[in-house]
Amino acid sequence: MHIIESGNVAAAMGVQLSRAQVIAAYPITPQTPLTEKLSELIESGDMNAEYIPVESEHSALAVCIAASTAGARAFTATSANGLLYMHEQVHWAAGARLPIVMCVVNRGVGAPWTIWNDHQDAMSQRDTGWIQMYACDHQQIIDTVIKAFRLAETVRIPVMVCYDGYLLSHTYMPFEVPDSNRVDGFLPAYEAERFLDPENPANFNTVTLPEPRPDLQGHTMPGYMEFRAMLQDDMRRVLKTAADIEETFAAQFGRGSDPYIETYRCEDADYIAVCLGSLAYRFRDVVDDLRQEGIPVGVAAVRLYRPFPDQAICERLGHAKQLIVFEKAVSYGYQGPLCADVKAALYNSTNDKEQRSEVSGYVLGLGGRDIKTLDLLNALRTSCSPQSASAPLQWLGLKNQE
Amino acid sequence: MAYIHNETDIFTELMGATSVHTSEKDMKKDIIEIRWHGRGGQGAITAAKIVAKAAFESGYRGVVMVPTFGTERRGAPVMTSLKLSREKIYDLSPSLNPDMVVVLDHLLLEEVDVAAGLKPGGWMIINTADDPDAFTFENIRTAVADIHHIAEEAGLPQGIVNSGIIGAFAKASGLVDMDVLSRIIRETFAGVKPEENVRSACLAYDRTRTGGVK
Amino acid sequence: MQGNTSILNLPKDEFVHPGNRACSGCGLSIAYRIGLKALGRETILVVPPSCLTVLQGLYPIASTKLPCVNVTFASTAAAATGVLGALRAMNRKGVQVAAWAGDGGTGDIGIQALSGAAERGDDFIYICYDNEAYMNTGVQRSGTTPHGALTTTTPIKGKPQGKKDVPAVMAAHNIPYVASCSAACPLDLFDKIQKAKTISGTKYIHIHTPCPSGWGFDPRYTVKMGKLAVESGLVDLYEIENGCFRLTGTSKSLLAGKKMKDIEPYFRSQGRFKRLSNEDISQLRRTVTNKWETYRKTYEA
Amino acid sequence: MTNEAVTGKFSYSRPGPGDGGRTGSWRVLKPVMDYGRCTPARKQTEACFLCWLYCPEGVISREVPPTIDYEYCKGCGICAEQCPTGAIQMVEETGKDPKEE
Repeated sequence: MHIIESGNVAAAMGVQLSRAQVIAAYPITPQTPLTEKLSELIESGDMNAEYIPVESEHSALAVCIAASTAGARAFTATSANGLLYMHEQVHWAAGARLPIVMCVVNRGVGAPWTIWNDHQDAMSQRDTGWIQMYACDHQQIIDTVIKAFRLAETVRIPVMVCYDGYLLSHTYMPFEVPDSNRVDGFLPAYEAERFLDPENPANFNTVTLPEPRPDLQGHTMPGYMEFRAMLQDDMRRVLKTAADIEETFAAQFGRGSDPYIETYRCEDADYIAVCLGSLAYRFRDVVDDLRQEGIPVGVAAVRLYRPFPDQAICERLGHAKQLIVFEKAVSYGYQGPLCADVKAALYNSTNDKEQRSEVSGYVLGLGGRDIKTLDLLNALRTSCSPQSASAPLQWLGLKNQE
Repeated sequence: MAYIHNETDIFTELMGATSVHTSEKDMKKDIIEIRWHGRGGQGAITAAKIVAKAAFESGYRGVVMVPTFGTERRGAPVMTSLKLSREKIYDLSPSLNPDMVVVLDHLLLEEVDVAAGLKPGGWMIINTADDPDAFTFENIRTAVADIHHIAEEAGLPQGIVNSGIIGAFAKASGLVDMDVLSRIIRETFAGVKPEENVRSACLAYDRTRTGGVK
Repeated sequence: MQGNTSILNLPKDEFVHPGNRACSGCGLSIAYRIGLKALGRETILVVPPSCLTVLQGLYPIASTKLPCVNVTFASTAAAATGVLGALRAMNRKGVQVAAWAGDGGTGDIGIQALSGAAERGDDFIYICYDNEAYMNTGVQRSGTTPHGALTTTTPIKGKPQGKKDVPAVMAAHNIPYVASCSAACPLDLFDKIQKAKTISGTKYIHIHTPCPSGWGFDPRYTVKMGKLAVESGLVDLYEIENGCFRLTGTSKSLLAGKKMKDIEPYFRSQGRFKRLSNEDISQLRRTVTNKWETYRKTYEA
Repeated sequence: MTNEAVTGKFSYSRPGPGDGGRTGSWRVLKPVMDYGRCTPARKQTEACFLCWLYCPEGVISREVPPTIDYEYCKGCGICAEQCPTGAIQMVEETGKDPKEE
């Protein structure tokens, strides 16, 4: 069944279909309609879950952490400063290996206050040990939420499903709502192997020493660093698991794309725009247009940002003369984080420096700055000229203050 | 069910207008853009959503509705852009050069440049008691309906204009069949006077008056 | 509720293993040991960073025999709500949730989450052991450190401000049960936790908990110090059940006419109060006298 | 994924004694019971048990007569302080196993 609804409602329906059992959230623009919809679904009886109207984002994730430790499927959602207010909990959830799913409705962060879209909020949580997936449209939002639960529970690592505030959260477009029974088949009930249980008492997240320590039976158990190495190993394994899940989903629902990078006209492209989220779709019209001019361009949407699909970047995009990263975040004092990641990925792609793709970066759309199709077109066209030197950070859409 | 009133004519006409007046190279697919102006709380988004659903059911694969968000509160001017196309639409930016403009409250004309960017030959659809010829937009076709009174006559409380304006839009644009719209209005307002809302839209459809191009 | 429990009918089950890392003579250890007897086996504990985190054990060994989740400092009450939500969502009945946090974790960094949970009326017992400073990090002042006490962040003159009345803050949330107890009066503590178990909604239990290391007295006097605080009218044992305030145990006896001890020995036997002048103590004495005058006027009938 | 595979990935501790080691070694003074003064020992019946009630470590048995687990007793002296009959004395540690005395 297709419906026309907002991106936030698409996310809420994904959570409903995923049968999340405990939901806790605190209102923040532009996430609010998502949690409003979930509370409505629960209050009306259309969804069977506990909705906890917490007093802060910090508590929202606290509820999810505890509920997940007790064995329930837990969900929360936030944006911008709400996500930053959760920050220590974000780390905690990953370290405790809890399969929580959180929607991050991307918004710029203060100061100064902004309510509009960019990706600085999610980027600032990049190194927390969460899987990060980005959606380009409403269909991907609803599908990704469902896939995220399965992925999280398979690898015991929490997942952020990121989608653009306003651009996706508050726009309306048609999308197909997956059949509930088929979702149940795809995503069976969550069974925690270990949970808070008086029949089998244990202490979770106990202080852990720098060095391994024997348990009561004399077995050597991990120190803090071993736990962290396991998280890293498992995060790298997510690349395989995510691909398997994407394949299963596609087989069951007849829909899906590359789990890592969704490419458009990249196969024979010499110049490829690389982006996260809805911007990648926005670029498709630009690519079509430049192709009409005879310029061999393509666009790639990075869908899985952590773990970073470095190998796929090399294999799928490494043939291009130049990769031009367009992103809505800055690692202040360096360059755009995605740009840096793409470069790092390509570093190992070939030993022949001449063969390696050049990478340049644009930062645009911060705090909701309007992105004009013409600007995208001109920027990409300029970058496509063989004479253009690659620059790590160029501002796009910045207005002179004279 | 998916019968589209005057579909081909309107499409050709609108697209023709687009191509004539685009100064730079037209990068867009064939997209019809309708910009809705209302006030916070007036239901412009709901109205545009109803049209979006009807258009999707009528065969438009590309349907995108983009509210423009600031920090508006109830009563402040708001705007939403509805884009319709035969193909998936990727551009989620607001309509700067709409083919049609729908104004839910004629007093907005004094506050907002509702005609900004409206393509020559495009439609301006206004909720007003005035005559269509009272408006002097250059090279624009005007359609008017007195939705405030029509809605009251239909049995709606004062100020409910978003269902009625859909009728005026349907009449002027000819884009979507009134039967489809009526059904979706009924579904949308299932809990709040569905029949009255449908009646308001249908009455508005019948009583919409159009002026010539100035 | 008076004296429901005697030593002889106190449960023999122990829920804390010996050989844990608590300091010698730890007041928390007494309160925790007796408190867990009252809570019983069908309990899930939620614990933020505090001395209890250390007492609980280091991976992979736990000193507590009940299931327990360690959570971030500011999130205790919200986490308790989360466990509760999961139990309800999964239809696991007959298990109660108890949060157990220190005074800083409760009255300072944890107050927002606690206030939120109390406002929602979430059905768990929140227990605060109040040793009147951040003891786990090495005796820094907290909101509940009393006036004049030396801590490592009020090292010379003592804390200039007074003690935050956290039970009163919780009572202002109109929750069904608030109790004030002492680690030195374990039977009173036991009875109050037992009562809290029978009440639905948010229950708050505040335990005055002497700390020999942080307060500067010999570990053998932990119980004596706690009792002295009660007997001299400084710390009151009470409960507020559905808004109805009642003194209990020794505090009730004081109201009934039992002779109250002077406050001076309590202050003079702790290193942390060595900067208090005789005048300070006279001032404190007047405060205590006024408080008890109010009690007498209000509750004697 | 097996249970172990999951539980081995995060800090999950099982209950057991002696997390802090044999904390009896922390003692400077050692409580010694004089059963001639101890009420339950003297009366050979369940009584008093204040030492058991107040012991922070739970290392005094609730038996007739009560005994002290010196392996874990930290020697705080609360039992000696609270014993109403003065049956518990804190004595210098000799370094010898008290059971041998």
